[in-house]
Amino acid sequence: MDAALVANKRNKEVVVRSVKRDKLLGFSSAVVLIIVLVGVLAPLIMPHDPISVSFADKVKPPSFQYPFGTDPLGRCVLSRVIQGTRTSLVAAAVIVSISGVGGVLVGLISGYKGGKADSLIMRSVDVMLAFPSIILAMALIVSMGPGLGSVIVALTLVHWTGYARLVRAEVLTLKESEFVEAARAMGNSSSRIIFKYILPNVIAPVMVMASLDIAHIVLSMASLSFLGLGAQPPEAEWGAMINQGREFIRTAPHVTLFPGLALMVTILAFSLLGDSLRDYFDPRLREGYIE
Amino acid sequence: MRRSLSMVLSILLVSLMLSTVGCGVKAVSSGNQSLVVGEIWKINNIDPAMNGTLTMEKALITESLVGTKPNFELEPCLAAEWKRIDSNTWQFTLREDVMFHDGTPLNAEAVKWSLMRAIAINPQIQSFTKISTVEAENERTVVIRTTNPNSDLPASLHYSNTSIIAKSSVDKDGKLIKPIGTGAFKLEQFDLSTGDMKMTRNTDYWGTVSKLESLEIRALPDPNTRALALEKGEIDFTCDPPYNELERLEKVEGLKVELNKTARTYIIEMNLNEAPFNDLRVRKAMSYAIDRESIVKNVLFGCGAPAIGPYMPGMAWTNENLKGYPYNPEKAKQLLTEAGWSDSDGDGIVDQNGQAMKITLMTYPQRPGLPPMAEAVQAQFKNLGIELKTEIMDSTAMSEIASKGKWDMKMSAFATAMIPSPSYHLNTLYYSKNNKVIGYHNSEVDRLIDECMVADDQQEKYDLSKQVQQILEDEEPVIPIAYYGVAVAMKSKVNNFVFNPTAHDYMLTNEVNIKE
Amino acid sequence: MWKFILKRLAATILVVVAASILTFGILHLTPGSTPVTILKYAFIGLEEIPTEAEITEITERYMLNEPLYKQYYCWLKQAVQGDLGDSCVYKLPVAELIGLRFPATVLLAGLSVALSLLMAIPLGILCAVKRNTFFDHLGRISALFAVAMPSFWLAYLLIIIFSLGFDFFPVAGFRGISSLVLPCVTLAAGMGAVTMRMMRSSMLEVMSQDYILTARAKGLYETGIISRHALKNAFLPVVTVVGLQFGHMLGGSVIVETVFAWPGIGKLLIDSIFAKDIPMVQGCVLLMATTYALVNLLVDLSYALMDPRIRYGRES
Amino acid sequence: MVTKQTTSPLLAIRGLITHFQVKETIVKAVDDVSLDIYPQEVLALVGETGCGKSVLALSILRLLPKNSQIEGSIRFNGVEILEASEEELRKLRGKEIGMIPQSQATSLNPLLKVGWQVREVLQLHKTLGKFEAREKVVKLFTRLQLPDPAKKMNYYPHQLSGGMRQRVLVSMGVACQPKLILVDEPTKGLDAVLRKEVVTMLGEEAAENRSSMLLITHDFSVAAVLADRIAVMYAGEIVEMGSAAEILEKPGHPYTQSLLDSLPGRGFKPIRGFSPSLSSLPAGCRFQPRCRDACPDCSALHPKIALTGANHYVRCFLC
Repeated sequence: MDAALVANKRNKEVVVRSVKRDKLLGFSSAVVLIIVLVGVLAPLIMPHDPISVSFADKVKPPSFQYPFGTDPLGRCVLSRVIQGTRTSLVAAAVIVSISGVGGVLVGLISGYKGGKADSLIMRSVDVMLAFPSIILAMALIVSMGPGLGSVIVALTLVHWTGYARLVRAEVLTLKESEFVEAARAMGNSSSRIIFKYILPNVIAPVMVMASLDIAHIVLSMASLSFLGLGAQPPEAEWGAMINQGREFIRTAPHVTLFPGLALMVTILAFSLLGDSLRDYFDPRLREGYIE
Repeated sequence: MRRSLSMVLSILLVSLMLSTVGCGVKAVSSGNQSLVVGEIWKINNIDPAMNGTLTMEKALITESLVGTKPNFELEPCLAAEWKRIDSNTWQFTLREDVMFHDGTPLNAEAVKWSLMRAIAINPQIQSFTKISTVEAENERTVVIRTTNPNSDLPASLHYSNTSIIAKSSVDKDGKLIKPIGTGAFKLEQFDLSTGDMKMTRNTDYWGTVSKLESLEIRALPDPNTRALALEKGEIDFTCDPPYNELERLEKVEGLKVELNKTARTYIIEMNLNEAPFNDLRVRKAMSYAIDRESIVKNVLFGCGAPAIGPYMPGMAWTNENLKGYPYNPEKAKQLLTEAGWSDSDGDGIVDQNGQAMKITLMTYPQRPGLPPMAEAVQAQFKNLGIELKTEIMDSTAMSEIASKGKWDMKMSAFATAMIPSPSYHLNTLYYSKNNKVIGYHNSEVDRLIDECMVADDQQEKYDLSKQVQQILEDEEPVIPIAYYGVAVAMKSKVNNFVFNPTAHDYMLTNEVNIKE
Repeated sequence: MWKFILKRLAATILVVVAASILTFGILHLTPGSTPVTILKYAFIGLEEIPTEAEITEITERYMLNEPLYKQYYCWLKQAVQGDLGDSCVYKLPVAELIGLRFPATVLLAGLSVALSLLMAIPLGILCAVKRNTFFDHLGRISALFAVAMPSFWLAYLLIIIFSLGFDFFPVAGFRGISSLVLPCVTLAAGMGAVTMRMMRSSMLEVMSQDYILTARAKGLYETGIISRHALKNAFLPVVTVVGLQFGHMLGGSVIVETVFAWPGIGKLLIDSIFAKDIPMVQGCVLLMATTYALVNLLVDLSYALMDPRIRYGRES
Repeated sequence: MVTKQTTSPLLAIRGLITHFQVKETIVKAVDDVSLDIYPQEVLALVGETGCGKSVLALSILRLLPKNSQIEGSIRFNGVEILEASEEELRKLRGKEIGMIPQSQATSLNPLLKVGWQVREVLQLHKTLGKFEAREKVVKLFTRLQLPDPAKKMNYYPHQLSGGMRQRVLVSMGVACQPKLILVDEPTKGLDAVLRKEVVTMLGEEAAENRSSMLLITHDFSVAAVLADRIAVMYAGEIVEMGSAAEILEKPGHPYTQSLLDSLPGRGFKPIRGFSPSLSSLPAGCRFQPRCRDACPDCSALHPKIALTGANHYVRCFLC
C-alpha cells in the first residue's frame, strides 16, 4: 500500500509565518523595553539640560549637536523628549490602568447583573460622557493647583466610561452563551463566573482600547495645554511640547514633529505588543491544532 | 516591518518640509475694490455697546462722538466741539451733515437714546463716563451731566462701546436687529451661525467716501490658519499671524508685513506687602536683571519694543526723558548684595539669614507671548541667583489667587489707554485705594493723579502725568518689560493702511483701498 | 421593546438634569467669581480690574447673589418651558446661538463618523483576513500613526497640500460642501484608525468560531462567509466604539473647530466655560447630554437588533 | 446494506499524512492512513477522543487551519482533492460531500435564523429560488421530525434545544443530497432517547439519498447499528478495519477487543493507561504501552497493517 506522497507547496510557507509572528512579539517588546529604559535612565542619557533657556540657539534645525533641533526657548528637543518619556508615559500609564480597571469592573458588573443596576450605572456613564471634562479639569486646578496632578485626576475620572461601555457590550453577548450557562449550572457564584469565565473573553478588545488610549491621553494633555490647563512649564511633557510647536509648524516643524513621533513610536510599540501578547495567550487564535 | 516604518516616516517628513516653501500668493480674481479681513476673535455678537471695537474700528459701521489722533490727542468726530460748562456739566455740539445708514439725520435725540442704551447694557461705560443725565438741548446740542467731576468725559466718549447707533437698530422691545451707524460702511449681512460679516460702502458718508465697494470680516481664531488663508489669497488683510512666521511671510511675493506697537504693555506686578518686594533695591535689581532686548527679539520675534515707562513712545503724555532700566546684570547683583541678599551657602540662590529667595511668577496663556516670556524671565533671574517658579493658569484664577494675598509676582499685558486719557491707567494701577492687591501707597502719586484727573487743560494733564511716570520709575512698584506689538499682514495690493496705535488691536479707515 | 425605549427616554431626562446639576455645581467651583469673570470676558477686557459698581450691576442683572439651588431652580423652570435664558457674554438667547451652531457640529460629526467607517470597516476586515501579511502590517502601522498623530498636524498638512498647493478646497470657514472635506478627513483619520483596529481584533475572534467552519463546509465563497456570517458578529464591539466616538464628536473637537474656523459648539462651549457664561454652558451641556443619551440608546438598541440573544424586556 | 466491493470506491484515501506546526512541535494528527468508501456504504471510524478522526474528516474537505501540512492522496469520484483548486473544492463542499459538524452548540451562527442557514446551501448549490428553497427546508425539517417546522425556521439557534439544533445541522448536511456525508460525533452530548432518534434518522437519510457516509464516533453501539464496515483508529493510525459483523464478533486487534470489552453490555472493563499525545508518539506499536498481550517485538518494531481474513485488516504482530 505505497501512498503516492504529494507534497503540497502551500504548506511550506506555513513554517515561515509562525516564526514571523514571534519576531513581531520580539520586536515590539524590545521597543517597549527601550522606551521604558529611556524613561528610567532619562537623567543619564540626556545630551543637554532640558530646561536651561538659551536664546542664542533658539529654534535651530536638527544638527549633530542637537539631534532633534531646539525649541523656541533654545532648549534641546531631544533631551526634553527623553525627559518627557518619564512624565507623559507615567501619567498615561496611571490614567489608563486606573480608568481601565475601574471601567472594566463597572462594565462587567453592569453587563452581567443587568436590570436596575445596569441602567443606573449606564445612565451615570451617560452623565459623565455628557459632562465636559474641561470643567472638571478647571475645578480640580483650584483644589489641587495647576500641573500634571490635576490633569491625571481629571482624565481618569472621565476615561473610565469608554471601558465601561465597551466591556458591558461584550458581556451582554457573552452572558447568553452556553459556557456561561454551563458555569452557572455548575453552581458557580456570579463573581466567579464574571472573573473566571467572562473576563478572559473581554480582555482582547480592552487591550486594543487601552493601547490606543495612551495616545488619546497624551493628545488630550496637548489640547489641555492649548487651553492653559496642562503640564506647567518648564516641565517637559510630550503633550505640552506638541502644543508649543504648533505655531512653529511651518518655520520649525521639528519642534512639534519629534515629540509627536516619539508618541507615535510608543503607541506603535505598545499596540503591537498588546496584539502579539493577546495572540500569544488566546488559545483559539493560536491557529492551533483542532482536537 | 522596518521597511514600512521608514517609508511612513519619510512621507511625513517630506510633507512637513514642503510646508516651509513659501509659494507665491495666488492673485484672487476680485480685481474690484473689495477687502476681506481675517479677524482674530470669534464674532458671536455685533452689539456696538458690547463689541464696539468690531463695529467701530474694524467694520467701520459706527462712530463715536470724540475721535483721537495717532498720538492719542482728542479730536472732533461726530461731535464737532465740546466744552465744559461747570465741573459736572458738558455741552457737545454735533456735526450737521451726518446721516445714519437708514437715511435719518444724526441729532441730539438719537445721541441721547444711543448713549443711555449703551449705559444700560454695558456697566463699564458708566464707570468710565460717570454720566448721570444726557439731555438734548436742541437739534444739535447735547448736554451731559456727570455724577462727579470727570475731566476725562470727552476721552471716555471716544471709547468704541459708546459709538452712536440709530433707534431703528432695535425692534420694538429693544432687541438689536442690525447696528445702524453713521460710519463709512453699512452692514449688509451678519451670519450668526458662521460669524461672518459683510459690509457695503456708505455712499453718503459725511467724510471722504471709501473707494472700497465691499468689506468682509471672517473670524479665523487660529494664527496659523490666518497666515495660510492670507497666502492662499482667501483673505486680503489680517492681524497677528504667528510671530515667528513674520519673516517668512514678508518674503512671500505679493504679501507685506508691518510691525507696530499698541497701547498695551507687558508688565510684572509684585506683592509689595511682602518681602523681598517691599525693598526698593531688590525691585531695581530685578528690573536691571531683565534683558528686554533679548525678550523682544527672541520671545516676541521683534513684534513689540523694550519698555521704559508704562506708556509707549508716541503717546501725547509719554515722559520721553525716562531712562528705564537697561539690562545691567552687574548693577543688579550689586543692588542685591546691598539689600543684604547674597549666596552664602553656594547653592546658586541668593539668601538672607538662611531664607533663600524662591518666588513664583503667575501668568496666563490667552496672550501667546506671556508663557515663553515668563520662562525667559525665569532664566534671566536664575543668572541673578533668584529661583523663579512659573505657573500658567487661567487669567481669572490668577487674579483670584492674587486677591487672596498669597502671591509673589504676576505678569500680564495691561492696556494703558483703554480710554485715551493720561490719568486713566495710572489711576487704576497706581492709585493707592485702587491697587490694594499690589499694595503701593505713595501720597505724592495719589495727589498728582487727583490733580491730573480734575485738570481741564490737556497740556497740564500731560505734565502731571509725566511727573507721576518719573516717580514710578524711581520707585518701580511695577516692572514694565515690553510694549505690546501688533503684526499686521496684508496683500501688497492693499493701499494706504496706516496703523493707528489708539486701536484695541488694529483699526481700518475709509482711506484703505485696493491698488489698481 | 417599546416599554424599554420609553423607560430609557425617561432615564434620558434624568441624565440631562443630573449632567446640568453637576455642571452648574462644579462651574461655580472653578476659579474666579462669576460676575468678575463675565465682566472680563464680555465687557471690560481680560486684564482690567472691575469696579464695585460694575460687579454689583452684573450680580443683580443675572441674580448671581441668589443661593445656588435657587438660581438652578429658576433656570430649570425656564428651561422646561423651552426658554434657555440669555447668554451673559453675548446677550443673545442661548437657544438661538446653539440652534445655529449645532447643525454644523452634527453635520461634521456625522460625516466624519461615516467617512471613518467607510475607511475602517473594509481595512479592518482585510487586515484580519490577510493576517500577518505585508498589507496587515502596513495597515496596522499607518492606523497607529493616524491614532497617535496630533489632529492639528493633519489639519495643517491637508490645508497646505490640498488648499494652498492644489487649491481644491477653501482654507477655513463653513462655506458650503467643499469646506467640509478637510475637517472631515482630519477627524475621520483618528477615529477610523481606532475603529479599524477594533474591527480587526473582533474579526479575528469571529473567524475562529465553529460556525465559520460550518459555513466553509457548506462551500460558500470566502467573501460570502465574511459578509453574511462574520461581519455581523464582528460588528458588535465596533458599534460601541463608534457610538462613543459619535457622542464624543458632538462635544465638537475644539482643535479642528479652531484651525478650520468651524462654527461648531465645541469652541463655543469652551469659551463659555472660561467666561463662566453659565446659561450658555448649561444650554450646551443640555444639548450634549441629550444627544449622548440618545446615541447610547441607539447603540444599545442596535445590540438587540443585531444580537437576538440580548433581550431587553422583550419576550423571546 | 449490501456492500458492492466490485465497483470502484467513491472515496479512496492513500497514505494520508496531516501534521500541525504548533510552535516548535509537530503534531501528527493523521499518520499514513489509507481507506476506501464505496457508494451507498456506511464506514464508521471509531476511536477515543484525540485520536485524529475529526482531522481526517476535515482533511477530506481541506478545511484545515493555515498551520497544517497535508500529504498523500484523497481521490473522490475520480477527483484528486489535494490537487483540486479552491474553485473545484468549493463546488465539492456541501454539494458532493456534506458535513454534519460536531458541537451543535457552537456550529450554528447565533445571529442568523436556522431556516436561513439551511436555505443558504440549497440556494448556493441547487440554484433554487427563495420560495422553493424554503419549501425544501420545511420538507427536510418535517422529515427530521422537527415539531412545527414552518415556525421553527424563523427561530435563532439559542431558541432551540440541543436535539433540535442537531437536526438542523443534519438537514443542512444532507440538503443537497450529497454523495458522501461526513458525520462528526452526531450523538455527542445527547441523552439516550435522543441518541436513538438521531441514529435512526441518519440511517434513513443515508438510505433515502442513496449516499455513502463516513460516521465518526467514539461509541461502538452507534457504529454497530449503522455501519457496513468499521475502521478503528488509534493515535493517528488505523489499527483495524473490516466488515461490521467481523469487527464486532471477531475483533483482531487487542485495542479493538479492549474497546469492545469496555462497553456496558460487555463487562464495562476500562482500558488501563492513556492514549499517547500525538506530538510524542512511542516507538514501535503505539498501543504497546496499554496492550495486554504485548510481546518484545511490539515495543521495537512498528507493525504494518496486514490482511488477516476476508477484507479484514489488522495492524498487529498478533504475538
